[in-house]
Amino acid sequence: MAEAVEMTVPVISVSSLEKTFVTEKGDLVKALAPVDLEVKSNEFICIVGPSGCGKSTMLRILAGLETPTGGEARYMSYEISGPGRERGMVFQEYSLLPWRTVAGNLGLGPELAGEKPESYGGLVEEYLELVGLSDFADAYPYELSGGMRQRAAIARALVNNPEVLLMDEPFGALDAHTRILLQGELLRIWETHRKTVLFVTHSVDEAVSLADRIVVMSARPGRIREIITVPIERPRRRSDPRFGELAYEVLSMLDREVGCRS
Amino acid sequence: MAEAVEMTVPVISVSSLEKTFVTEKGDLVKALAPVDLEVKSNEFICIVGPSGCGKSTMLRILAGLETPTGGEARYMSYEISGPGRERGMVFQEYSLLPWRTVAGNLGLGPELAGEKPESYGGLVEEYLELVGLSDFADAYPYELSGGMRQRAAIARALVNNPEVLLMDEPFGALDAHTRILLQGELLRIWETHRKTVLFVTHSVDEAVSLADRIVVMSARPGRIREIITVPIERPRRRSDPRFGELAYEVLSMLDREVGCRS
Amino acid sequence: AEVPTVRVSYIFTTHHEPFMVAMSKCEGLKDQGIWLEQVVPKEKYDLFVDGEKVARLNVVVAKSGSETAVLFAQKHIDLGMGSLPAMMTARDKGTPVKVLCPLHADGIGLVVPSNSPYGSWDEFLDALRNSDKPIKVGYHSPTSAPRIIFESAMFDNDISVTQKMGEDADVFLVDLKSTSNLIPALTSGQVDAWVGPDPFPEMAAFRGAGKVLMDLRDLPPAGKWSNFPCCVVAAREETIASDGPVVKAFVDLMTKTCSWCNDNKEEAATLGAGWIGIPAEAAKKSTIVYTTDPSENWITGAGVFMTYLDKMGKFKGSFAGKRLEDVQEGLFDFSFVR
Amino acid sequence: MIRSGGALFAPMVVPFIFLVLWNVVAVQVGNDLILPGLREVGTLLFHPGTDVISMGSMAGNVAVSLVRVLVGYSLAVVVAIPLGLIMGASKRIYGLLNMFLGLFRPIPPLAWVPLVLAWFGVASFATLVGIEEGQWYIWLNNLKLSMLFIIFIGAFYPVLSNTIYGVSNVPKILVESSRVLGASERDLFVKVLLPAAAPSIVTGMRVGLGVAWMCLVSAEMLPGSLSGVGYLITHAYTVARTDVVVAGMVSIGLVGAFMDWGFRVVEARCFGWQRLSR
Amino acid sequence: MIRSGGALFAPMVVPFIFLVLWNVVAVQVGNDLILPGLREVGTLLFHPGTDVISMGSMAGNVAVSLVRVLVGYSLAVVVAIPLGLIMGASKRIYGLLNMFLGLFRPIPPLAWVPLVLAWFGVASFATLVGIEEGQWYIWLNNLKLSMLFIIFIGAFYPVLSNTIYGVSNVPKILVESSRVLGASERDLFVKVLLPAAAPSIVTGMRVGLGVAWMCLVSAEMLPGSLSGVGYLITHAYTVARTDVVVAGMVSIGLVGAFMDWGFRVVEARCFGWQRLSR
Ligand SMILES: Nc1ncnc2c1ncn2[C@@H]1O[C@H](COP(=O)(O)OP(=O)(O)OP(=O)(O)O)[C@@H](O)[C@H]1O
Ligand SMILES: Nc1ncnc2c1ncn2[C@@H]1O[C@H](COP(=O)(O)OP(=O)(O)OP(=O)(O)O)[C@@H](O)[C@H]1O
Ligand SMILES: [Mg+2]
Ligand SMILES: [Mg+2]
Repeated sequence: MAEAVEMTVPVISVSSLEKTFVTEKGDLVKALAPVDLEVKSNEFICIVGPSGCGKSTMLRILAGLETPTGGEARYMSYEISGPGRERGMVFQEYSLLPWRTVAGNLGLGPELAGEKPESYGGLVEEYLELVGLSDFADAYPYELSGGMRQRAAIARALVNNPEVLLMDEPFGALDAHTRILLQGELLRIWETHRKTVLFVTHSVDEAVSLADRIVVMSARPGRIREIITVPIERPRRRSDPRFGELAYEVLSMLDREVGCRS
Repeated sequence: MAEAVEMTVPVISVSSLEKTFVTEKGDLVKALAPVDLEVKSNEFICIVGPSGCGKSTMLRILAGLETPTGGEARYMSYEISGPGRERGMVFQEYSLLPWRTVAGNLGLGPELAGEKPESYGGLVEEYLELVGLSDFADAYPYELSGGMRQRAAIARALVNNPEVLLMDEPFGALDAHTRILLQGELLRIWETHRKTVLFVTHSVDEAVSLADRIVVMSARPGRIREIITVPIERPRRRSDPRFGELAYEVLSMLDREVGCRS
Repeated sequence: AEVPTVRVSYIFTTHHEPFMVAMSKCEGLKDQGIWLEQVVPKEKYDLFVDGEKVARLNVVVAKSGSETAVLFAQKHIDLGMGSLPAMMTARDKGTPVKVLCPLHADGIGLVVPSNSPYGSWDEFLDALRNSDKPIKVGYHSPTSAPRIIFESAMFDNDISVTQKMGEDADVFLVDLKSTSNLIPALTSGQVDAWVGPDPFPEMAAFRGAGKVLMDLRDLPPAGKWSNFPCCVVAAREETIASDGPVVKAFVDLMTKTCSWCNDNKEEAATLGAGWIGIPAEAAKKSTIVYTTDPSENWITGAGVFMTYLDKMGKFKGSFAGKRLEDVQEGLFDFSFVR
Repeated sequence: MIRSGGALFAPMVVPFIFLVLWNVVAVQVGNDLILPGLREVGTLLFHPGTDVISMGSMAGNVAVSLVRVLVGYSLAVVVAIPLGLIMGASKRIYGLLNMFLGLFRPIPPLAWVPLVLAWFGVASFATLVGIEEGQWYIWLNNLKLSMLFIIFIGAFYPVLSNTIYGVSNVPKILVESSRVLGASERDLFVKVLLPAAAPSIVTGMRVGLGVAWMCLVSAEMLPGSLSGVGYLITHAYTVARTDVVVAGMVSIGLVGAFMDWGFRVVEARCFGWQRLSR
Repeated sequence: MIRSGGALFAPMVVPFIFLVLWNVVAVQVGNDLILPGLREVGTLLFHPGTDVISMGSMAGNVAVSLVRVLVGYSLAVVVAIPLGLIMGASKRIYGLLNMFLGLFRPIPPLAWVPLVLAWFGVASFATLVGIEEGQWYIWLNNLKLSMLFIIFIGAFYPVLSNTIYGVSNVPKILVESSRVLGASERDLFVKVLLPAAAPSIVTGMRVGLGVAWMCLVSAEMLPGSLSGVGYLITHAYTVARTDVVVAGMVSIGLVGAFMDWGFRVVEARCFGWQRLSR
């Protein structure tokens, strides 16, 4: 019975979610207009949209870092009211603690949960191996390249074994080449560990190569404009004509959203 | 006769160009192995290659910011020995003087050449218009978005009316959307003002959409591995199958260059 | 039994040599029947009378007589040594402090830089009278004995004195603010002369920075300035009331040590010099006479101080416009020496 | 509205409690040699023009101190900025001079007092210029060389360090992009290095002025000085006027705070670009 | 090789010229009340154990000063760091206290001297603890409350400001990413805010120690003090021993430089991550 419920209840469900910020000057900024979205287990969702449309806001609400001003966001059957280990997040900015080694950063989650280093040491090694940083266990973040840092950040989130991985433009600061490498690795990890992923990106190309479904949002206040299922089987090749066509379609949707130069 | 010479002499010619750096510790770093390249007037050249292969070094030598340790670099018929107004450069980092307004930055070139504001004021306005920043003439760089800053940097280079525009990953720090907008604008400017452009990029996609010829460099010490003429007429569409195929070809060339994860 | 603890202040000057001698000789003065025993060097001593401990002394170094007065006012000390004028101004402001006895007489010199054109007092006096610019004479504190003696003597000799810059006069008095600045003032040429307490005149001569033109007690008219008041022993009224016997013992100690110092000039000078950190040779040149006896001349001198301090407007309180006779009662308590 | 009113007054609460406490304790102690009452101090502060303990008015003494600080400070700035610019721009000159200047840096300005007194005594600007009479003499004679020296030493190092730091931290990209646009060496100095380093220089000037003002308090304890707010408080201590001491301290604090504030306004006005361009 | 040798010795050239010049001038002046020769000062410095002008040895006086500074400084650090952490982390407490603490910030530590003397006089730690005799008394009695207060005030503000600055400038991303990983409020404090602010705190401690050491020179001019290197130089000045003055200044400078260097080593060792992660 329990299993049956898990199959039918979406992992993440967002209904009539709204968020209005009060700026320091006291102005109101409506970041999210009512948004509805359901994400199934193991789904890979990419979210694209013009800058400032509330993508980060939505992810932050799901992570429990922000409280909605209307509607609700649920993980499984209960309402999200704060951060939780079942929801990991990877940020665009480098977020490793700079005074800890890579291994120290990976162990942070279990350490905070009160586990002993002996008990989680193996797990840390396993994930270091997974993201190809075994040789850098004792290196400090400043000794790593940008790509390596983001790999470590992803591994750190995974060590906590979250059900859902929230990724807010994790590859935004990387050069195009490293980015494509990491996209490949992310897909590999997602396929072997079967996580549910919500992935915000500015790059349509990236969205098309990664997503099961692409959520296209409209300009502020953010609403969902369209949800596109990507019909291309993996592994996807950029030279595939369907790839280029879909990317073009999403891009022109966005262009219409922006309207003017940004 | 003069005209005829201009048609035949390449604008930029690089022959057996080498550069070896001495690091602070005293080690030698060979950044450029002998490189040969000729660029014709009005050509749009994109240079791609693995990180650290000497792309920036080559551009900096051409700009006169670095002296080669072997071979030579010529502009028209004379050897490059320092910066010159006929060679403008746009950097990846934001390079506007932060204490000057946008208009003040655009006027910097003529001002340094000893011209009076009355004489170059019109030119500044014209280029502000061209890059769509007329409304921001009196704004300070910090008031601009990243994309606007790079537009201003391009305009600043253009105000000096250089023959050659050296661009070192000018859009590298921008998000994908802004990047695509600026690519379009750059092409428009290049087409109307008929400059010779050398454009370094990490993005194969970008190279394929912009270049007449793509120079693919090999890993350090940088050599030219291949020069590919892009056979697609402009405007180019990403959904064009030839686009995807060419991009794939260049990418796999690079992948082989890198060999390992970067 | 518990003995009272009394806080005593003194200044690093040979004027207070008897106290330093008492502290350095300690049991060596047992013959006097009253002596100190060291508990903590330079800081704590036990006072013994006829073999019996009567008090514990906590010793404090002050920088000047005015500071001693402030320490009294703030009740940071019970007994103290400092200049008479400082105690007068304290009393004027209502600080309940009484002068118990003098500590010494004389020991004030007039010093000029070693390269000074003046070789004698008469030459100096001539220069004072004839120079078209005021001669700059330094002193270390406006209420100090040297300054008051000097200014009074100038007045007696019809020599005009000013403290205002640019005002025409024969002498321009410069406040050097601290005895520390006396010797440097000679080398840097900031004054043409200064008046100061021992050991500074001797020190200046010893280090070659200046020459002693005369002892102030020899200022004309002859005799007027000898046995003139300078430093005194003073106590807070509260202490006198609560620890009378201790105060008495302390005054006795000073009286006896004073005569020891006068009898053993060389040794006393050496001890005092060693205490302060100056060359003994310099200290030995001192002409100072140690005494706790408030003689006639001394009291007359105190009257001179009163008059001058009042004239200078230094009295803002109960002493303003008064003469010594009017305030003597409150100011002095000679019961311990008489 | 109520909330923002609360936020506005909250910072005042503790200072207010402090003042009340002060007065309560002062009354309790009942000895204004140890703690003068709020009223005595207030009276002195609100009548800055009246004569205090025959030392001239509070305002007058503060003015004398200000003039001193500004003269010594100006000297320091005039020497330190050009020196800093050159040292920041040229590695060779930096290498030559930095160690030498570093020798004196750790010696606190106040530790110079005895030596400097031995050198200059009470010689003043007036002595130097040779003016001996008149109003000018009175003003110039307040500028004792020894005091100026201490103030100079105090202000010199902060200004120098910040100038060097500012110049040597100008982003290379700004220099290079200007060179590509045709800047000569001189252009680089005037149009790039100087404006780019300006915020750091001004910060150095602000810190330096603070240190100079602080050094003044002790410099005014030097001999021959007959005015200045530092002298006033030490003299007030000597004559046991604690109320004047406290009023003097408050004045010193106010002047220091005011000077600092002035510089901060300049920083905020002129160098917004610095703070805002990350 | 020759070039790097030159680069190694170049910084020495100017100090060397300075020393030679000093000696030449000293011989010229010929008055060691104004400028003592290099040899006299050197002799004093190389025999730090011998008694100077009846004031104990140079080394002994420096030791006394060091103990004083370290005690006053430790008090300041112990108060300022926790206060700074709390003020940096809580906007409300910051709002409450900042203005109050700001009232005293612009008053130079030395300006407190007269008032503090009126409060504490010559009372010392020994008085406070009630120890009256023995070796302990001698040590404790050197710790005059008034001196400790001045040192405290001097060190307090740099440490406080830097702690607040450090805590309030911890990148939000570090806090948020830790919260997402499951950090409680306490975890955030201990595992994120404190280590992230540590470099800034240590810098504040370094600056604070410098200021404290500087304040010592003047604090040791307070009455009742019979030792300490600050007292030594003023007393040497009184008895016209300029060579002792200069040797004392050099000692003060050396100790200051050494303490600063110690902190810099700690900064470089422990906080490489800070400098290197832009
Ligand atoms: N703390 C806040 N206070 C006030 N306004 C905020 C706050 N956080 C976000 N906003 C505003 O809310 C809107 C949505 O912000 P959000 O960061 O979610 O956009 P985004 O889609 O992630 O944009 P980008 O693609 O540029 O990252 C923006 O207009 C932003 O200015
Ligand atoms: N000033 C320098 N001193 C020493 N080595 C240098 C210097 N500048 C560049 N190098 C080295 O020369 C090599 C080429 O550098 P360059 O910046 O030209 O590479 P690039 O192709 O532009 O790389 P990227 O794509 O990362 O910008 C690199 O290994 C770099 O470390
Ligand atoms: Mg975002
Ligand atoms: Mg590069």
